[in-house]
Amino acid sequence: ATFGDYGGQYVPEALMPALQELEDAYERYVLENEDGFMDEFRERMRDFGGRPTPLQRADRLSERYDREIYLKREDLVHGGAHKLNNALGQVLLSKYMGKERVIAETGAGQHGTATAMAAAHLDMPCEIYMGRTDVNRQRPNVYRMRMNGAEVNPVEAGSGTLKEAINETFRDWATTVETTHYVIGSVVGPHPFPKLVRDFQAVIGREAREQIREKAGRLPDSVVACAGGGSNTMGTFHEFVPDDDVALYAVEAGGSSLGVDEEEGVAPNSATLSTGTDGVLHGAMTKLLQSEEGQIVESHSVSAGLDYAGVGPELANLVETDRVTPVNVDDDAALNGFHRLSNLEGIIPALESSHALGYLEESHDELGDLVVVNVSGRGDKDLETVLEETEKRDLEAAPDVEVFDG
Amino acid sequence: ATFGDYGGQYVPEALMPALQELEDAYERYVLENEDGFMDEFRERMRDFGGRPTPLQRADRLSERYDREIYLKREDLVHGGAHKLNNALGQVLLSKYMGKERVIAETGAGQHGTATAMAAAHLDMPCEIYMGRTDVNRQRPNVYRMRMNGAEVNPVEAGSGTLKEAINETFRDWATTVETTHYVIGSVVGPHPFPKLVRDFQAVIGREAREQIREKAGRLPDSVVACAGGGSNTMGTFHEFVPDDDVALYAVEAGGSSLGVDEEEGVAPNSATLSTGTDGVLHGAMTKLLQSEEGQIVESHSVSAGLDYAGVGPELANLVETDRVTPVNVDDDAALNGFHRLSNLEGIIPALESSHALGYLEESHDELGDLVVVNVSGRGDKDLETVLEETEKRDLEAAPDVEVFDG
Amino acid sequence: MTDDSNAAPESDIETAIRENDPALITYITAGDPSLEDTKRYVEALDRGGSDLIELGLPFSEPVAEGATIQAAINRALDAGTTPEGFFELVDDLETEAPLLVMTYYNMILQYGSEPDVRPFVERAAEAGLSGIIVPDLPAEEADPLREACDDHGLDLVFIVAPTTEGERLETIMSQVSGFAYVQARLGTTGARADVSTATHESLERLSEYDVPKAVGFGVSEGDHAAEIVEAGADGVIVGSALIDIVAGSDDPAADLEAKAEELKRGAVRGAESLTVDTEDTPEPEQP
Amino acid sequence: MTDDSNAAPESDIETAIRENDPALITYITAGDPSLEDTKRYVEALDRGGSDLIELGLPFSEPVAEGATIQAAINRALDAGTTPEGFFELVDDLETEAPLLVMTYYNMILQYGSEPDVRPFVERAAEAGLSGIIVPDLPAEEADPLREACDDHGLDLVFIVAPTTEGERLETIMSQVSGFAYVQARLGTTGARADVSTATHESLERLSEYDVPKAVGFGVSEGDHAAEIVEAGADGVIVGSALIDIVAGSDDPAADLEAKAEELKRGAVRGAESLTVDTEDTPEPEQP
Repeated sequence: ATFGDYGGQYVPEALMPALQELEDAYERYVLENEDGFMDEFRERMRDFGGRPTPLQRADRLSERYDREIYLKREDLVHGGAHKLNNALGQVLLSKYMGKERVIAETGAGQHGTATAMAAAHLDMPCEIYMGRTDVNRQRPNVYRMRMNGAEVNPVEAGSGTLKEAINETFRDWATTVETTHYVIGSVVGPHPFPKLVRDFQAVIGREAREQIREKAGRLPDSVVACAGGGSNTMGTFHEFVPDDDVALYAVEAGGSSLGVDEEEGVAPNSATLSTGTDGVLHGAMTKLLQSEEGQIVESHSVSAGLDYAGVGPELANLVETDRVTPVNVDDDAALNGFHRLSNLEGIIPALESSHALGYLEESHDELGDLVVVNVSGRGDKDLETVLEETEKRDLEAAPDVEVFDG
Repeated sequence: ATFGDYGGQYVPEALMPALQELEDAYERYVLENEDGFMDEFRERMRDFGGRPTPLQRADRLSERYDREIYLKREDLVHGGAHKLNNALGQVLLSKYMGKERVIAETGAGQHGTATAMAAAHLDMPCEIYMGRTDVNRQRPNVYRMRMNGAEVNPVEAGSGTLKEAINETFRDWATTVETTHYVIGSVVGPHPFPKLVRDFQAVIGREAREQIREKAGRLPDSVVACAGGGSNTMGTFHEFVPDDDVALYAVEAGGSSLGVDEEEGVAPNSATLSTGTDGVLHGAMTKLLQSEEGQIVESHSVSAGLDYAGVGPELANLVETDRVTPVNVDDDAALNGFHRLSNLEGIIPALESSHALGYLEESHDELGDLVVVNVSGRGDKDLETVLEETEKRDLEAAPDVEVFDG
Repeated sequence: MTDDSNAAPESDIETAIRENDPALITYITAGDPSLEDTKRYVEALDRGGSDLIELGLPFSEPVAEGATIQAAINRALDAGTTPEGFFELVDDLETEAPLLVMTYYNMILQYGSEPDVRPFVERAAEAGLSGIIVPDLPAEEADPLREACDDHGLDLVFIVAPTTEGERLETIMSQVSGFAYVQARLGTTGARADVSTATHESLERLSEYDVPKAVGFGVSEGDHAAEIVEAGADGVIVGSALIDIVAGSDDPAADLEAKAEELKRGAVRGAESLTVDTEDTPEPEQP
Repeated sequence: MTDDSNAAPESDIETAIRENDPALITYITAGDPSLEDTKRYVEALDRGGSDLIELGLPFSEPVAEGATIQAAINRALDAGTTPEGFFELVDDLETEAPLLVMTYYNMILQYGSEPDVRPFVERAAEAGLSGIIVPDLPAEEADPLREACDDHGLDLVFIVAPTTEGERLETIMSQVSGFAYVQARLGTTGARADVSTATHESLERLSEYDVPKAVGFGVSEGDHAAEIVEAGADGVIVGSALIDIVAGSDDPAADLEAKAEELKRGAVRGAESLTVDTEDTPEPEQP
């Protein structure tokens, strides 16, 4: 396999030639910068995407936790999250490969909107698959994709969420593979996707590593990032992996409780690294939330972007080899993290990133004197969810928001 | 007056000492960088605000208009618009001045959210005045302010919009002036606000001027920015004003038609520079939309952020002295500009900025070979408005967005 | 009051205050709820013992006013009150008390065919007004209007705020004509339940200047008037409390007259207490 | 079919195809709508002339399937179909036609106490299955499963796609056991109205290899079967068209049997036309 026991290419035969073509393109364009691909990618990420993003000292969190806390501000990337790093890279690569069309899956819509933006920017026809349930509950993101000129194809099957959207995108790809590139949204899927996406996202850690050395004069004691599929996690960690003294924490969504309800086929969490078992999903051997029989269960998290039953195989391997520590915090802790950063630092974080901040609150004592936390995205998209979920709970960090009539 | 015939300090006597104190602080901290104020401001705008923002070549617009079009990407500033440049500057200044509290007015909520973010970041108590009508129709922004820990005070008077909010903020300030700084949201108000805000915003043009020289090897033939109160306009233009060969276009909201309906006390536009007459509003002599008798009329634009009956006095003077050319485009042209940039470049612009893009479409032939357009903010906030307004119209640039059930 | 403005005595207002010390200065908004009503109300205030009457010419953005006068202004604007209508009202009025107009600077500028303060002042003088108060015109910006007022024999009344100190106080006091409008407290106009410490401090600060001082902002009762006069004021200014009557009373004219009488009595009581027992000045209340 | 799996003949499947060329291979999803029904349906397909029968073991993420089989899988999962239930069904079945299991790799991995393909293969052999088809297991990842299959005398059937060319085709064909599953067109499973150009091209490309070739993906009618056999296939594979009967018929068993007969007749017709007039091969349809 690609990463220790994890990774591989578990896909229908029809897709294998495309994966080999992609592997070839990955090696030439990404690894060897053929035709200046990486130069163009970096230039577009600078001018279109807004890179580099800052590494900001969080003054009030530093005070609160009595140590130096730095935030990597991926929320400032065009589109509001790290997602564009990957989407732009892949859409550009598909152009270099001579593809005529890109497709992508999306759950809550973050990867879909990033892909649609990148495709508009690069004048590439784009179709996004999105579960019917997600289409109806994430309308603003559907509109954003439409406004960027992408087709949005609602997937009617099953529960109409991310898993079904991925399955349907694979089906489209199996039909159109000769002319179409599938822009996978995280460090998941068959080889070479986990490496490709990681390399496009690795700019996060590369910048952060340089920035922290410049600002703090040394490498951090620990780096904390949330983990769903794992693209912001791998992107943040990759450059630090060889730095043995830097502890890496992948914070998963503990949801409402850990464990799998076999009866219902549901896991009320997305803590794949912490609680999952090895198996094959969406093209790769990795850690999964599954029943004993091997059926994939529905994961759950207050954060739609972490709500996935699998995880990147490289991250699974880094956990298996003890380089990355998997931890998790529950929905309440994430919501408190959301409110705390909004209130103390004037940054409204994505609910995904709020998990990293929740972990910081709970376990800062174990993180050393100098901590980098990746703020993978902004939380504007999550306002409605946060309001609803906050109302149901008694959260210490939440403000009173009632200023409306009747 | 401060700028030719415009500017001045038309405020209640009680506020005059505060304005003089502010003038003193402006000179010491902003102009002379006392105690390293400007250094800290720039550092925070870099690390917290995400500066510098890119100047991006717009490939497809350049092709469409057969000239070089560059976009200044203020939509990438933290919070989604140039507004933070000013809000952070003033909140930081209020700290240097030893103030205990800041207040601000907001219409659609952009300046309010920027001020709330800055105040959270700098640990400064903050209250925002917002018309009741605006509070009820801009809930997401109200929530964002609350989440950043700001109080939001609904103003019940009048039509419950921006004008009333400004009046009410002046009233608060007249009561609390000794301990409170009023963070005015644009280059309007009494001296020294127009200069202060301009200087905080001038980073836009300073960066753009350097960037265009680096990228295109020369200064642009023209610079285009939308104009409501005029803070992004002055921020973009300021550094170019001495460059006589650079034409400066301030694009106002033509709304549904030009002119003032005296009977109704309403102007169905916000084209103050193009159609306004001289008068005094909110502390300064400037150009205004007013009745013959001097009553301020209600302005209207599809873009809430341009919807103001006054304009910055310095901008009025630059128009009066023919350095800046005032132009305007109507609601339809702005909406088409919104869709065009979203579709062609993968950037969803604020409706404010869409006016500049609408003007580019209509008059690109007059703008020379090298054009810089300021994208003052992102349009996520405007999605709902755009959908509603698009549905009412037959717009050539609009996509079909219907992918929903029933 | 239709005689030629040039004939208006140079010191109409100052005389009215000095001769009636402690003077009562009353304010209502013209056109609230109609100019006809305003005429009756002004006459009632005159009968009730006002020594000076301020008439508000409504402006759409009254940033110095509290909720009460804002509402009055909105009612007046909704009723279609215009500067010309206002002047015609003044043309018609025949009061004992001299009249002042209180309005915002833009209203003055816009009167006439282009932005210029002179047409307004000329017309004000012609209508028989004795002075002008402009809440958004500090001394620094007042030269054009003061010159026009001087030319037409009108007083331009300046406001002295609790924050007005040092050099600025000097400047303003050197320019005062008519009287110094002493703002009783920070904030906007509006009836309050007490007299602020700031009032006492302001009057103290102003005691060295030999110009009439009238205190406004928050005065609503005879007892306030008494206290203010005891503290050294030459007059009290009452506005919002009268607007409350205009807006809420079944017989505003009668109630306005009665209220003016109460206030005037209060002021006089204050003056008497001052003469009788200068040592027994009541403690200023704590804010 | 309860005899020891080690006794299963090495070439069960290949024999079934070669001896019955043109062979009919039928597929249904086990557990749709229940395992009891599946038993009756399999027996009907066997009676109808199936030469091989594929039984789908449902997996929650069937990425290679079109809408029809997806729906069947969902029905089977909703009915509580488990691998153990599946194997018990196979234990019970006594068919003329050898049986294959078609499932996704994770189902194979997870059978038993920890991720390992061997327990599944052992149990499959024990239940009397003759082979395994795994739509998400390309040759590159197949070593562990192929070894286990070899150990237990099961065929591991590989799919050859329209995109499978050159070196990869060589590799796959060198590993084929049982037969080569020729994917008729790009895309997913599902009944279609025609036979694609890709089918003809694939069979052309495979003509040099001396292994049985069966064509699936989109075959729904006797005429398709005929055309495919005429184009050089040794067998036709039909799935979605049968699922449609399972889901929609009033008497699925009878209709499945009739459909199998129609398809087998079509295949035989194709073979006959090939023997009679090899020069009159129909033009491949344009896509």
